[in-house]
Amino acid sequence: MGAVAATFEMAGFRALLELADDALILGHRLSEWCGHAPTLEEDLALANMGLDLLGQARALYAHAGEIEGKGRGEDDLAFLRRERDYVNCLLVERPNGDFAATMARQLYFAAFMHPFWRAIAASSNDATLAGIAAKAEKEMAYHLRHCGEWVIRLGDGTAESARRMQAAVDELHRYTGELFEASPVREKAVADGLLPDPGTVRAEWERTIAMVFSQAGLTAPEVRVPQSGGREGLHGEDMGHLLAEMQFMQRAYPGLTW
Amino acid sequence: MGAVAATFEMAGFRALLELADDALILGHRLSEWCGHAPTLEEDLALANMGLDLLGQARALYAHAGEIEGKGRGEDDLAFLRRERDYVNCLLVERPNGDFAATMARQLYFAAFMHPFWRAIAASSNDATLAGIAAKAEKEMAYHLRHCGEWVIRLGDGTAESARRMQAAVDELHRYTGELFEASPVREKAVADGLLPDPGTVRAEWERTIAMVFSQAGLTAPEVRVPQSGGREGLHGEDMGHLLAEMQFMQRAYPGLTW
Amino acid sequence: EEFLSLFQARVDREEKIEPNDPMPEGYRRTLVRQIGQHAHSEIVGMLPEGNWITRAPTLRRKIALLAKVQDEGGHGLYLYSAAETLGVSREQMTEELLSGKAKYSSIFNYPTLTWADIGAIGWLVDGAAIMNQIPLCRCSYGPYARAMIRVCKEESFHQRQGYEIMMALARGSDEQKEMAQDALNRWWWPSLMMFGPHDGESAHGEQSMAWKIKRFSNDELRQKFITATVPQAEFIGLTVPDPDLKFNAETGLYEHGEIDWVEFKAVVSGNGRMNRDRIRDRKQAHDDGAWVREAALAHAAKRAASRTVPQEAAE
Amino acid sequence: EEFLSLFQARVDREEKIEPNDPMPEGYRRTLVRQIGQHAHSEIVGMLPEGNWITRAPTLRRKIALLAKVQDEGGHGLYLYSAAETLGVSREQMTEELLSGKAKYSSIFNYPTLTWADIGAIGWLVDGAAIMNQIPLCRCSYGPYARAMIRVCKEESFHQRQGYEIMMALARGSDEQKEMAQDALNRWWWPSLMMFGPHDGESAHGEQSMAWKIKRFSNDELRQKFITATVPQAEFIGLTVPDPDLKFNAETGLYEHGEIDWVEFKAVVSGNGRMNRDRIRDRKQAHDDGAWVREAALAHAAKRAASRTVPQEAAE
Repeated sequence: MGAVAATFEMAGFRALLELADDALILGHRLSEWCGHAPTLEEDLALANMGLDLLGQARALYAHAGEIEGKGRGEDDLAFLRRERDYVNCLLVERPNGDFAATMARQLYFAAFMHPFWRAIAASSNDATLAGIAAKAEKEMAYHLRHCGEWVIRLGDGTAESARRMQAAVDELHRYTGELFEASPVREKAVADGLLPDPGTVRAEWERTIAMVFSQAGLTAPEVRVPQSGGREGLHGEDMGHLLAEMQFMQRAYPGLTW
Repeated sequence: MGAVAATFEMAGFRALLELADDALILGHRLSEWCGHAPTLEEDLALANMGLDLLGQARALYAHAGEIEGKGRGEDDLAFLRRERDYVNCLLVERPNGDFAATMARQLYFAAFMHPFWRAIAASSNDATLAGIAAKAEKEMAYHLRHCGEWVIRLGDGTAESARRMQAAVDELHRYTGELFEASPVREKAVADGLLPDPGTVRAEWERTIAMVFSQAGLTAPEVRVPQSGGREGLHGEDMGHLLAEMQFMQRAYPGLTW
Repeated sequence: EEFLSLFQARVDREEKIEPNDPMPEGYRRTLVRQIGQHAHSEIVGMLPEGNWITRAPTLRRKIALLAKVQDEGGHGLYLYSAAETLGVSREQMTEELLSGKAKYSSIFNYPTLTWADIGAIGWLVDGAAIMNQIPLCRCSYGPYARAMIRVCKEESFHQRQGYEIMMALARGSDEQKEMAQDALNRWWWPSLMMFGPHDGESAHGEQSMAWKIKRFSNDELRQKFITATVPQAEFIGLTVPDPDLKFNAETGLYEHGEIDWVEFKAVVSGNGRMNRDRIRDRKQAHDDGAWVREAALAHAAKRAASRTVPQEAAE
Repeated sequence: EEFLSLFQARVDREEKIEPNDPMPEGYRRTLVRQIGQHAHSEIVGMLPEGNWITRAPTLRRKIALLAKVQDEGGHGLYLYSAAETLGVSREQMTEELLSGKAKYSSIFNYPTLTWADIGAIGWLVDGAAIMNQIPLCRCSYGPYARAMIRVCKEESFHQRQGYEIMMALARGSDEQKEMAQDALNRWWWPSLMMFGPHDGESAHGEQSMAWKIKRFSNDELRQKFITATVPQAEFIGLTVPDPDLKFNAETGLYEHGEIDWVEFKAVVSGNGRMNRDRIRDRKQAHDDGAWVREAALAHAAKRAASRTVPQEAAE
């Protein structure tokens, strides 16, 4: 919500926040499945993916706080911003829905983040970010494989699972375009060599999705109006409720150590 | 959570809080239905009942704050206590469930509060409370009629509605005993003439429930271990999530005017 | 032909057309569409505001918001009843809403992101609706006009409450003032879009004017709204997010910047931020409630059947 | 008879009994019940802690809690696998849990009311579980003993983390310290109940000892737990909620107050605060996931079928 000029100066910080918020919100969403998954093995897999993302978020917030240089630590950034200042994409805040929707959301995200982290590791002039990226790339490779297999299993399973899987795709595909958009802040970060243009991994993402959908018998819907706004803090209505839960303890007991 | 001796001195204040917390939490639960009821008419009826309860809560908190004499206003009491300090009964915090569960919960509560408010209006030595009670009694008469009719309609409707209605009763009946328990605090308040012993309206409650159940074809389950603890701030796990939502704005923006 | 002129003559004489009066099919169809859309808007409109009831920051605001949403439901009821007088059933209208066939005011496809959005909705959205609805109190169709009279009474109160919320925020902390300004920034243009396309591009305008379903053009109403609202914003120290907004002393009207008709079209065609969520929520309520409605019917049938049995046996 | 003595001799020699070894039906049945109960406890135990993941107060605590719950799920997997070596299937065990036929540790029928409960569970509940589980690492049945060795490694870590949470609270603000003390007050007695009835009243005790399924009596383990835990409470300035707790210098043991066996019976018989909610949550997860499991089976069947077709045609 701050002036554009100020955030432009803080482009590196803001770009790191985009990555961190994506990881935090999606990790939080996955953690909501705990104890409620279709099988015990999936409870573990979902928790595993959630832990990967929360770990990435933690490292990114810590680094972002250093870059910002105003003394804000990982928890200040994760828990104490206003909703309009979270800059995650809309895809990651979508509610879990059923298992098909969760797998679709994760597939879409992992199919992007896997090559994007690889590109960051290869080209970022920020050694810390490159280090985070190298680890995250491996983690996202697992997410991609795990969720791609599930999307295929569900798309080419029973009539009901196919219906649910296609419904999930019909609902979520409209949120994928935002992954490749470069906000003005991100464009500046690209120019500064912090990370590459997300558009450069779009072709690979499309190939991955097409390959999985083909095996799954799924059709990507035509999206006439891609949904976006997350990078400007313009979220949907689910985000406020998510943050009310997530931030509650820090708000109710300000400034304490846990 | 404070020492028992301190609360004993504050018996009147604490007894008012019990009434206010019941009304607030149940009103909040009803408000969650807004826009999601089975018919438009029920959206209005549920909102109506929610408004009655929230209005009662507001009057009770305001009065309780005066009695306490520490400068706490209605919003301080409603929004800024810790979960362990809310003294509502367990029944009102139960999740809405389906429409049958919501009607059962409301029937159980109204069948108690209607005669209880009447008794308070007739006998309380606190003129403000007696005034609140006179209005609330009329409101609860409507809740009782409305929900009693629905319980009958659903109990004696289709096989599915009867199944759901009986399931709701099987789930919730165990929480009704607590309505008639007099906590030590309430016993003192009774002795002080603030309100009558809730046990005195039990016979009427049982007659009302029996009459409705008979027309509805429902069977009250045998409850070997009545559930209680709400009056000591020992709630279930839903309460914390309810309060996180409800208190969020006051916690996130402390001390402001809205 | 003669029928049409007789009908038009009645309308011109400001006579109210009532349900059993003969009317052109086009008149009936236009009203069914418009009243239905209006009813659907009230119902769907319960959702963005309903989104904040559980997080309302004070008891007073919580009660006021719940009451407002309840009023909107009540408006929906009046309007569905008015539409039913024209031969369409509630079930049919509900089906058209849930299938996407019937429209509702696109303003409700925007998300309520902060508490200030609740103030902005009351102030701007109810404000714009009032501009549309006051003339409708003199609509030629009796049931619609009478429904509008009842609606307008309550809606003025809502609009004042919304403005009062904004005022409290604008006079509050820096953060609260920022929150209010941010909400105004996001709700201003969509509120202007509530008046529909510019007059030249409005499909239904002329015939509706002739039949006195519509009394003022889109742009006229939009201008009234801006004229009323800009001073209200200035009074509480908020800035309307339109750098091209300029009061023209000669015309006494405000010139304003270009509305983003691309966004308008996107939202109207189902691609706004919340379109799918709104319909999904309404569909879920409808589906989840099916067993309840079926039970009510079954119970009523049982009662009716038992009343035909001799009284002794029934007891 | 000879078979029973031969079997007992193996057990007495501390030989491990493996899945295909001959074993008395009573031995098999006891282990199926106990290992199943243990597995169910891990699974149901994910719920009270899972209740706080979305509200964990820091990133570090959020990650640690999610990892702990994941570990518990993993423990459940090891244990279900161990039980399956005895001829019972996961589906059968799941059905018995959801129908209420099989039990799980009653401690998980208590609600987690505050963040401090998460600390208390790690410190006290995992602490008590460790007391039970360390001897089980030397259980006569091989698969169970090996599962316990893996479980114990992770559980010690969890227990230390729980204690660390309590320490941070006890050294925090007055409110945090009150929160920790309140959690201790509520979890202490239920943790003591985890060791089961007093030795004289324990139904399965003697035979299980003979078969080296059980190494120590209930009261022995309970005493070990108290001895280890009371100093930990004192170290962080918290008070064990037992006015009759007294260290007996002669015996080296703690005397403690009477356990409320009425409460214990109520909770064990399904009438604790959260019993119904726990089973309802597990049942919901199971039912909601049915279509997923069916799809996985259907897909696997399709793949198996396509592999029997000549490779050319399959490509």
